[in-house]
Amino acid sequence: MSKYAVTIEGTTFEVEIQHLPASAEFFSVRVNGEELMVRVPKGDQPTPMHWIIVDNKPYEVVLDTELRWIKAWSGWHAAEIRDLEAVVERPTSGDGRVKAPIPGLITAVFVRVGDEVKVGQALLELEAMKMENEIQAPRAGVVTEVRVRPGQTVGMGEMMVEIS
Amino acid sequence: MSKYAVTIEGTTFEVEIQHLPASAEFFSVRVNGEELMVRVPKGDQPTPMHWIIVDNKPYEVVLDTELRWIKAWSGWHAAEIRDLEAVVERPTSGDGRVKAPIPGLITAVFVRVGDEVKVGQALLELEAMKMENEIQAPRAGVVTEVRVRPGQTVGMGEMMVEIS
Amino acid sequence: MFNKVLIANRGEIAVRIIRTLRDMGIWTIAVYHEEDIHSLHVRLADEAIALKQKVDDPQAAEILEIAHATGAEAIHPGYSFGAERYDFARPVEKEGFVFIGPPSQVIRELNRKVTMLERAEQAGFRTPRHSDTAFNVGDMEAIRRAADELGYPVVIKARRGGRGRGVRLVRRPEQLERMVQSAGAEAMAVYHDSRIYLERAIYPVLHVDVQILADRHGNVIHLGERCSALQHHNQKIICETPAPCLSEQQRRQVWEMAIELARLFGYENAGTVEFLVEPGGEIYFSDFKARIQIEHPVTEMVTGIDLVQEQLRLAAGEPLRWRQQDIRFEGHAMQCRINAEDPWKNFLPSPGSLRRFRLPGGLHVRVDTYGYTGGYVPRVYDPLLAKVIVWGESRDACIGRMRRALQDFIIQGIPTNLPLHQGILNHPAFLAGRYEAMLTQEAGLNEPADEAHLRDLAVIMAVAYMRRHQAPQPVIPERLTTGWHRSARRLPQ
Amino acid sequence: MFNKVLIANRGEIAVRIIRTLRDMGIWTIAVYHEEDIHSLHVRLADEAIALKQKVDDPQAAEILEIAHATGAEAIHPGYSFGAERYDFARPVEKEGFVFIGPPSQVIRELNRKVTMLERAEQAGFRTPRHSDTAFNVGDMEAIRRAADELGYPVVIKARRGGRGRGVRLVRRPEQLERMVQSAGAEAMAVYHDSRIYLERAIYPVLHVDVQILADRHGNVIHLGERCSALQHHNQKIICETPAPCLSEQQRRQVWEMAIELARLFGYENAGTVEFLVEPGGEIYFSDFKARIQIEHPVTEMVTGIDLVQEQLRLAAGEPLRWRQQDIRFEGHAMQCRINAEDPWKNFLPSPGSLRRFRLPGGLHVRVDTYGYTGGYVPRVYDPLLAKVIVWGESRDACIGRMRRALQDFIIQGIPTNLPLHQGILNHPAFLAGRYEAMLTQEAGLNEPADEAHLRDLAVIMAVAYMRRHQAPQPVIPERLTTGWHRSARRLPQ
Repeated sequence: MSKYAVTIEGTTFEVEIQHLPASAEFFSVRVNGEELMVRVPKGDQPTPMHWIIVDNKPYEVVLDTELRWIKAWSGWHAAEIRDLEAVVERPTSGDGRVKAPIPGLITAVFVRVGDEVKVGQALLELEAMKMENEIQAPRAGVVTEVRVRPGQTVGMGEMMVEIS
Repeated sequence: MSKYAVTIEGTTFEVEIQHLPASAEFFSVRVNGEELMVRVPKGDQPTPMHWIIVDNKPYEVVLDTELRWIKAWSGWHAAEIRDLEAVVERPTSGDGRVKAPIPGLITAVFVRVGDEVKVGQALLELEAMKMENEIQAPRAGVVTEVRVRPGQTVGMGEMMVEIS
Repeated sequence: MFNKVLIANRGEIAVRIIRTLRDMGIWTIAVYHEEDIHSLHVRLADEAIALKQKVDDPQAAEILEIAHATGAEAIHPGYSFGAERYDFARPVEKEGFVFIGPPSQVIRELNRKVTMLERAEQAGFRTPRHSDTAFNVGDMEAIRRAADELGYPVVIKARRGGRGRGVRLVRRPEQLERMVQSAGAEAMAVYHDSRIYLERAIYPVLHVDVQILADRHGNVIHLGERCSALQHHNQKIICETPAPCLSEQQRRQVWEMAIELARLFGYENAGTVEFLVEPGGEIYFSDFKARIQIEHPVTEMVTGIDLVQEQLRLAAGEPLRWRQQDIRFEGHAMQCRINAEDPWKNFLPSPGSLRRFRLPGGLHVRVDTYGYTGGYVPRVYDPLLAKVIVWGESRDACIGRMRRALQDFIIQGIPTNLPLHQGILNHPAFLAGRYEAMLTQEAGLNEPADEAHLRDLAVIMAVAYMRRHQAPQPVIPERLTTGWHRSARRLPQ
Repeated sequence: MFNKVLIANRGEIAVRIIRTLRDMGIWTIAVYHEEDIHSLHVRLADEAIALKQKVDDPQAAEILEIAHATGAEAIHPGYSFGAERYDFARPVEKEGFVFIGPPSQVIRELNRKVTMLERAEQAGFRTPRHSDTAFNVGDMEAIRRAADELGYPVVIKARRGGRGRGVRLVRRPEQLERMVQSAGAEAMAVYHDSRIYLERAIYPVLHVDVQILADRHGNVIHLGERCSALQHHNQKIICETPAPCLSEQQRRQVWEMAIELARLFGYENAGTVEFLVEPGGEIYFSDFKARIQIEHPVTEMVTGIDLVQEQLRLAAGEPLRWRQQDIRFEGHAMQCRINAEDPWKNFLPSPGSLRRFRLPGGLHVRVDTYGYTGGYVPRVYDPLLAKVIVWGESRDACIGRMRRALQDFIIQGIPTNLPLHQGILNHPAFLAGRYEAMLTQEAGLNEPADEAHLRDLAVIMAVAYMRRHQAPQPVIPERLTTGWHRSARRLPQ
């Protein structure tokens, strides 16, 4: 049996999952005191899976590879998941390095070393796929490094700005 | 270099294939004295491949797993292929065993042991997927064995009749 | 309108109905047998309930239990023969659910084929000559007598009719017994009723169906005709509207006859009136189907009307939303039935995995299917996998678009009857709209190909062969490793 | 009609044009840059030629070389800004090929935006107040003076215009210089011309486009208007016809103005006349596009006319096949642009492999895309991946169907802006057709979900998490192996 806490759209659910002995497709799940039958139909299901039947409701889902979000018919929903049986709990890395999410051309830089920034504040503009893309601060803090300048091209994953 | 004889719609072509050193995607092909450039674009191409560019013409093809036929935009075409460089040439098996191509119910048997049959002659009727399907003789010969009778169900690949 | 509707069917039928229901904001409840777990209808529904029985032939009891448990208000039986079963429709009504179709009493009357035809005759309609009664298949003496009376060729038909099942054309007396047994067995399997009747064969003959809509307030309209003369294994594989084989006068005649017949039988909801047309010009009423047909999308294409939506409105008691003069027919529409059948093996069914399944698209192209890349064609159901429906401003434009659509329909994993369609779409008799000429000739499966094209195909085969040898872990049958790998089978000519 | 046509474009544009050409039986020649080898247009064409240059910005020389080598008779430039390049159209004409579009002289005149607007003003059309001339981006003093004269907010526009590129809304004087540089850089990259002009901002404003068709014999008709007020990143992501934001009188007014403007500029072939409409009721002529637009399919849906086919006929010199009174507008159509953009990362482009790509289907649903399962979104082009176009007998029916279609569009491998559309389709202001109210509010990305639904989603996440651990060869980032795996990012509000 496995036990998780899942927070979705601000509501937290405790989910207990039990494999049914007969089959790898069926699970018995206990959530908020209710017993549900869950089926992950075999077939060409990759990890993460893309369809599942919960309590007779088929869900065609797209899951983020890092399980940060789930897309179902009702839209996209942010999720947080915690393994309640994990012995060691590590903190998130708290990485403040802002890397290029896509190769492109730096068209503007709005911050300098020493600037204090808020979450969501514009750091720079990156042109890629014919669009000006504003790159925002992933966390609040102080800019400790700016490695790019306007006119420079950056590769995928290249470090551009560091906030700490 | 590899060399093949391919017969398609009654016309036979001698095809010489040379791998270009630079890439596994490109081939130089000589056919009927003409030099053609062929490309098998990478990607999710399984074996047999499903798309190919011959002399700038893209072909979306579906190939029989046994390479008996090719489907292109012009329809389905039967093909025969012979490796001209193979040292040992084995004859075709000449298999006269008629196996069930699909599981189903035998609804009628039209031949008995000792009957002489022609190619395409009806041997029996097999009901499967809601249809009466006539199973025909794959070759001419004499029926040497009949293993099924009306009312019997057969599994996929089960031997039904032998002709020799 | 309803809030929750249960769809008691499977495959492309369930997919098509679910789509309209969801367009209307209605909660959809699908049912499925284990064989169908990978069918698209299970994935598209709001709720999907596993069944113990096979879905194409639903027993009312299990379906009703699910309808009660899920809170469904109405049940759509789909448009296979299950939609015409009195023993399904009646219990649905009795337990207080809305049956999306005509009242069960109407279904019962239309199911008694011999009686129904006689009622039409008495009202002055011409019908094909038929036996006075239905027979048990054991009663060969009576059957033989009836056949002799009608004269050969004769058609054996299942008493319960529908979908071309249990139908056999008998050309010579010595074929009769075998054909009767075979038809009876098929009718038993499909309808649980092996009784058959006989009809004088009209040959060659054109099949013309008229779509009608009728409300419970006495209004009846037609939505034009469909022509589906091209049959293969007794199924209509290509269908179009307007019918190229009818004169303008014949067209108006079948429209009017359909409306009169709907009134005669007190019909309600969407229905289909079937006619046989002799190339000479004689028109026979042959059947009245208490449902829409597999071919209904061509009518939707030229009228813009969603027939499933109208079925729901009519079943809910709403009056018809149009008078006859409001209906306009625009352009031309055509449908090809894509079956999981192997043209290289005498069109044997070919279930299996859909490794690649890329649909044609673009303007005026519609595909109804339960398949998708990674999906599966189950072994236990009929081989209809997909329907390609296209519209064009003229018949020629329609054929041009259909040709392109079929070329772009990529199905890998199983063989299908796609090449048969491609052959028909290049057949001169078909292009001329002379359906009757198609009946006596088999279409070739290939477009004419020039030498350069054949050369390219030969190159492709050679490259494919070479790549197999180079594959890191070749799974190559012995006969492929050298020499002539197998005598290529010629296509059926 | 032509036998061979070269399509000098890529992606969904090339796919859409190839489909119509093949419907008409015309041999299609596609071109592709290596980045696009896995695009559907390469696979659908009869012939596909590799290019050295990127395809969205074709140099005439290389294209003409290919046209000569392949024996093309005509060249379709597509309907991105490449269709409006005089330096492309002119050489095509000069070398004796038919350019599928207006004569290059007309393109040249329409490209000089300031002059074009002034000509319209002289003919009595109201236009947004704009600077008298275009500026080099270095000439900040003159630009600043012109902006002060017009008054803030002011819009910077590229002299060459088109596709919302090089456009910036400037609210305050201190933003001007940065915006001018940014707009100029973008215009340079896209049009090879960094010059800009200024326009007084009308805000809030509705964008209404009218589709026109004109032959070379002096006949001009319109095919109705399209309303695409919903913009995101300056691109029209949702578009519909008829425009819900116009009164009947305004609708007729823009129709008539479009025809007069087409006559004023001596326009030929299919074109688009763009208007700005103040919610108060004032209508401004803002641009004349020498091409059809990305949004043209909604017009095709309500008129039944294939615009690419008509472009070919008009370019071949045929007269218009309809008079204005023959055109009928049926029902309502809507288009959503599905972009490869990550809504979780401020809509950054998200190129990558399409691991699963299952299109919505059924009655009145059309998808134009270059994608397919196993396909690829390249890094170097714009993020438009697919267009979903649906028709309904009313606006409500249309929205219901679009909602269903977007729910059924399964794209796995890359994130897309699908959730943005789903949010808009549930936004009360959008449902009421009050576009102007949408401009000031951001749509939420989610439908309201009840507790039972959230519970199911939580269960799915838990099962997915557990299955990752059970996978035989888990490729799990360290942060996922235990505990809170990562603070979930909230969606942009």
